[in-house]
Amino acid sequence: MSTHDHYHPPGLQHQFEDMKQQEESVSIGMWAFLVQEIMFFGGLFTAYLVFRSRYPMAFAAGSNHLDAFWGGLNTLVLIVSSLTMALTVYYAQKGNRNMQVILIIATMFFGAVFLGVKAIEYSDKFNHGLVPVAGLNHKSKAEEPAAKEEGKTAAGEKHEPNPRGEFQWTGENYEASVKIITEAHEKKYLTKYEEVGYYSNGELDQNKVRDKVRIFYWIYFVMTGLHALHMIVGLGLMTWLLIMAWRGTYSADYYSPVEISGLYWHFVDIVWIFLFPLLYLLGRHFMHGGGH
Amino acid sequence: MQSTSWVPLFPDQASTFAWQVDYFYFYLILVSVSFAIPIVVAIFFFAIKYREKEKFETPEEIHGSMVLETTWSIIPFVISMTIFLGGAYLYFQQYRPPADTMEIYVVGKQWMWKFQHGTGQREINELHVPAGRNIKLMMTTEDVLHDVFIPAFRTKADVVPGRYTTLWFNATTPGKYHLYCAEYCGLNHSGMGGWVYVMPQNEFDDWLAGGGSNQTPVELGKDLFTNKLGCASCHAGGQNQRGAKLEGLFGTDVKLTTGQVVKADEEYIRNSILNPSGQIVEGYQPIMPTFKGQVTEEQLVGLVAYIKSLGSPNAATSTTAAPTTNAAAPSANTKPAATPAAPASNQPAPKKK
Amino acid sequence: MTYITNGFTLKSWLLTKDHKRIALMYLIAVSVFFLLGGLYAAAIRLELLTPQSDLLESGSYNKVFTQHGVIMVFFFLIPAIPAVLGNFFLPIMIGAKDLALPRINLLSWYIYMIGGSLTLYALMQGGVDTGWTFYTPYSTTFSNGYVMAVGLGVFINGFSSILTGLNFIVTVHTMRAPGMTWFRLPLFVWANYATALVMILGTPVVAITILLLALERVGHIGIFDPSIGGDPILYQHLFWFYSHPAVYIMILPSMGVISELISNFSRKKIFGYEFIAFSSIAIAVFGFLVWGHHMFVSGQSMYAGMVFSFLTMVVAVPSAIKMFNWTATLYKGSVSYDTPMLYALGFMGLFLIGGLTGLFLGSMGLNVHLTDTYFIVAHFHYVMVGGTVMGYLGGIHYWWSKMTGKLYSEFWGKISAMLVFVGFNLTFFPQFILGYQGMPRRYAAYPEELQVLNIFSSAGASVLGLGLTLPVMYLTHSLIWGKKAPANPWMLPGLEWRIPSPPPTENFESTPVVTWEAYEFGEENGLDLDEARKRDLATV
Amino acid sequence: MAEHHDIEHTEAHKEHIGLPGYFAVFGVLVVGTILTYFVATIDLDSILFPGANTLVALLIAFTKMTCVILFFMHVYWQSKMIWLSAVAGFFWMAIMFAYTMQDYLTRVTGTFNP
Ligand code: HEA
Ligand code: HEA
Ligand code: HEC
Ligand code: CUA
Ligand SMILES: [Cu+2]
Repeated sequence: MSTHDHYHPPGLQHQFEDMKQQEESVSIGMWAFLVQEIMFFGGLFTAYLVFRSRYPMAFAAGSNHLDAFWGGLNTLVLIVSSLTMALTVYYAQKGNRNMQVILIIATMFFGAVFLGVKAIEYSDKFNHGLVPVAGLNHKSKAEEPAAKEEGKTAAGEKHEPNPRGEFQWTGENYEASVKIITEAHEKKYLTKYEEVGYYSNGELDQNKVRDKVRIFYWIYFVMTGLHALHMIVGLGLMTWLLIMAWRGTYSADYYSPVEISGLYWHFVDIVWIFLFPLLYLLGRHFMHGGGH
Repeated sequence: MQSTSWVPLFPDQASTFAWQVDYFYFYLILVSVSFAIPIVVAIFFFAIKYREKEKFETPEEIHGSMVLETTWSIIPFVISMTIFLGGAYLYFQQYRPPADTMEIYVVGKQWMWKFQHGTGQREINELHVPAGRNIKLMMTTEDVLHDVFIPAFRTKADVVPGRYTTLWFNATTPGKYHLYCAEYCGLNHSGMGGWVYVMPQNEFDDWLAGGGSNQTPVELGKDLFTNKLGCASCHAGGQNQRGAKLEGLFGTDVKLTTGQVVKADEEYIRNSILNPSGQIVEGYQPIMPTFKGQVTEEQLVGLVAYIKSLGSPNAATSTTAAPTTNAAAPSANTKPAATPAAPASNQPAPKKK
Repeated sequence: MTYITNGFTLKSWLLTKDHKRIALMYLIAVSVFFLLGGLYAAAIRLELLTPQSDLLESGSYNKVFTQHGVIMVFFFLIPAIPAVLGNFFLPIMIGAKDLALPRINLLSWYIYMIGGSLTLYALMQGGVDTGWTFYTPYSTTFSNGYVMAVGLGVFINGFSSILTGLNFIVTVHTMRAPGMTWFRLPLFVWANYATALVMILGTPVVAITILLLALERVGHIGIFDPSIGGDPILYQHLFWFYSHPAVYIMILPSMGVISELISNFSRKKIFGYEFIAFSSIAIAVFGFLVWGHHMFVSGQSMYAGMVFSFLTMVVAVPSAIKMFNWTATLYKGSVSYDTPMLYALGFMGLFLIGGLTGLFLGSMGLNVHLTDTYFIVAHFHYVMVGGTVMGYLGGIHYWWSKMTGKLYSEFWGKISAMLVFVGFNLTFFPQFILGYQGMPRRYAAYPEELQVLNIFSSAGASVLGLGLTLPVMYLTHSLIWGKKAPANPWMLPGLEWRIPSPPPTENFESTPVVTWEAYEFGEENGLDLDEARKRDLATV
Repeated sequence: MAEHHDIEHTEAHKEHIGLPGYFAVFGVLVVGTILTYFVATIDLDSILFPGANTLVALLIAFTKMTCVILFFMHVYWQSKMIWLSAVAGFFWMAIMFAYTMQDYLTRVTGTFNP
């Protein structure tokens, strides 16, 4: 075996014998890390599964208020960024510095667009009082008698008065969920948990429905929030990659950091591939197809 | 405490499950011992017989044996299956109530148990049940998880907020048995217990009919206060008490959160028990539960008498209530005269028997 | 130049990427936590001397046992063997210069320290009183302890565990020396590999669970709170999905140590090598399928309980296989009674009792009576203290000369091993009886008729405490006054015994080529026995 | 050292489906996204069977995921070890789902929420 003072290729760490060993190690390490990530999100998916199987109608109602346009757009954006990332690796393998730099910038751009869209969606939830944590919503004053006469707030838009920024499930939103739930109730589609979960003394109970919908929003925020956090970390990774690629560090012989970062980026993409249908789409047909 | 158990250091056996669980326990001990003894003997025997005789000597090599490996995988597996099946059988018995049961409602609350019989009788931290009847507890809790645990019956079940869980048993032997809360529930978890009284059916019927007690009101009040109603869990003193200090309360002026000052007379104490949130003492949280509907008039009298006996400012040690306060009590209470019944301070706690 | 003399500045330690230095840093940190956890244990036992809650009123008692549990489990037992002994010896045993990802290794130590400090900070601020299981809704809504801070500490600490596991997996896959095939790996390596699998697959789940708990506590949204539509039992599922496998994170490395000790101190190839190796993997895998046995009385479905109980029985079998193979290894061996071996024999006895009582608990009908009583407390101390701590101490003694280059006093070593064994049994055996009599756990006050056994238990704890304090003293003593250790004091074949004590920074002068099986005491192992005998005689 | 390592370390490491291949995968992903959106607006539950919408949505998501993993993440050309870890992660998550749901789906007593 080689002695210690043999030729060290750039980027070879001291504990390894050669580049191959290092690359293998890094790649297995990254995959082990991804397994870890899967289990991390897995806990949330379990929570989703449990609550959706209990309160499907409340989830449908909550889901219907999410804007599938933005969600779909974001899915496309992420897919494009996944493509540019895959191409980055491709060109790194080819040792093409310029393409690498361009594609990393493109990937970062799309990542940023994704986060921008998320921000738009979040602020929409904020304005509509759909953030499930009390106090974190848009606080609109209880309507002044004068404003009440007009029926409009200053912004010209109808706002539910929400002085303490609580979670709101009122107005049209609530009406829509009433429609779905009553219909499902009549057709006996409600689970036994829903029968007691939405009704008090045989009447649909607004507070109870709100609580279940809030659980949906809570899961929505935690899942998409953690996903966004991963995107932010990914952007940091990309910045570092950009600098290194700019300096021309990567060549056909040494590109494993690019590959590894790529794995991470694709993983984050995969999570979204599942979040999109689970959060935005399931239950949509109740709205369009008019119930069962 | 009388012991119905025939093994030393063993809990009482007072339900139909008890002997089943015990026999199964003995079976497991038997299994354990019959595995442990050979293993331990073998370890000792080998370790001594084959101890190192010459420094660093290298004994002969022994290769593994497939036969042995298979044997000692299969035998434990088979035995463990008997353990599983036996356990599952017992469990299904314990967790599936039979059809003809007498239902009792149980509500857990930090840190007391409230029971309500089908006949409307309510109890706190005590449960009276007839022997030889299938009894089903329908249980829930107002706050956190608790767990009804009656060792003598070899059964327990968690009490979960927001839903009902059930527990059933058939008590065989009259007597008085521990009732514990076995799921950690916060500060006074270890105090959240009481007693289960198993009585023959006829005595139970008497009890249901309200079999009178021959305690004095102060004794009765003290018993209610420390045991039956669990007042002591908040009012017992000590640094962590959440309830107001009651010693020396009677006859003083109490400042409420509203800023009002009221006199602590019988009326006030009575209202504090029946409608606690109506008058919150300054510096305390409105957490005291109402006892309306849970205490009879007679018990109320006892409680008031007991709290009075805890001492008033102008009767430092002797607790005979000052005549002034007595006179100043335009109580709706029917028996004000019962109050200074006995110098409660040297009254030993009614021993639980 | 040894790894210890390679730089004396604080910086050379705090920024080191040497797995051996990181292991020592872990050793110190872990010991401090163990001491602290032990102090809490002492407080528990003192309070339980009398039936009333007099020494500590129940509020403080609740904090004391919670903090005892949290510290012992998350900050002592889980990192103890992997992060100290595994970190130090896993690379050496497979003939590598270091772990595959040294920077990640250092990072894991820092994460551990951050998580630990946060927890300590929370304890100083007032502590928590939820029990180490943080059951909801008490922890989310009712407790006014520092649940958030401690939860965050545990959350952060989880990632240190994940990184250690990740590193081990990569290292075992890619860093083995030429000739070191999978079936020549020492069993300690197999055990740590299996542990690493559990760490990677399980720990993230507890991390997310604690995050959910924290969010629930700030936001009060209702996922675990039934009053607004949640389910507290979901918390228990998620928690035990990790925390049952976590008990195997605790025991598997210790079993690895025991395999080393039993085989090496019988100077004989271990009996049924493959069976022991694969049983570790089997425990790691099947250990994930049994978590519901902690929830038999929780309100979980009976049928789910049945599946979990069945699988619990199944995972007991691989442990049984290990027990039998260890015993068979002694047969016709050449058994010596050095301190590490005494710990190993102690482990066998105590883990046996702990494991068998695990079967009592895994059987549903008995579990109903026994759960949440002192029977459980006794069970898990038998496996965690009688099992893991014994294995850990055995390992520390076994490798002490290699880690520090110094020999400790055999005399005191044997005394302390005996004291620990006796004290341990005195402390925890009475608790089985207490448990069957129905003494619930987490009780600051208990009925008077149970006092006698509790006094026994507390008395045993002081013997145990003494037994555990001795090693701290004579091991520290040996650092300064101890005799210099030879490279291979017991003439053992493992790779770690073929390098100097303490090892040089790069471990091996040149990458070793392995031509012998694990635990090869025959001619093929290339060791010169006569040479060793002479040296041994010279030192006597 | 290479002789016993778990990863076959050959030039295979650099294999990929080439530019057209990448764009083809990209195409599949885009089509999948659009498809999943439109399918979601159709009430398959009443046309086919209850749960059909969920099933279809998940099937599409799985297909997309498989494409990404195999081609963008190069698993298709990787060693068994990598295949195994990719599968293991999802398998373990499935275990968590299955064993948790076996409780929720078989509970006899007790509904939650008052
Ligand atoms: C190191 C940690 C460790 C280990 C290794 C184990 C090992 C086992 N544990 Fe334990 N356990 C804990 C730590 C551990 N446990 C802790 C901390 C708790 C409490 C948590 C809390 O609530 O705070 C707990 C609680 C606990 C419970 C829940 C009790 C309850 O809350 O109601 C159960 C129930 O099944 C259980 C079972 C088992 C079993 C079957 C094993 C098996 O793996 C044991 C296998 C070993 C053997 C069986 C012995 C050797 C075999 C033979 C000699 C052959 C004979 C064998 C047969 C016939 C099969 N344990
Ligand atoms: C690794 C795990 C571990 C260890 C080692 C111990 C060790 C001990 N434990 Fe603990 N215990 C738990 C894990 C552990 N415990 C857990 C998880 C719980 C449940 C908590 C809960 O319910 O939430 C528990 C609960 C628990 C209870 C039940 C409390 C209750 O339910 O009310 C009791 C009661 O006796 C107890 C006692 C002891 C004793 C006497 C020891 C003794 O073995 C301790 C002896 C140790 C010492 C005396 C310290 C000596 C050490 C040194 C001197 C080394 C120091 C080093 C340096 C100075 C560098 N423990
Ligand atoms: C859950 C805790 C709790 C329990 C149980 C409880 N109390 Fe209280 N009690 C309080 C608190 C807190 C206050 C002070 C706030 C208030 O006035 O409501 C209080 C106030 C009182 C007062 C007025 C004290 C004053 O200083 O003016 C009386 C009298 C009283 N309790 C009697 C009882 C009796 C009798 C019982 C049992 C039947 C009982 N309490 C059970 C918590 C409790
Ligand atoms: Cu209630 Cu413990
Ligand atoms: Cu377990």
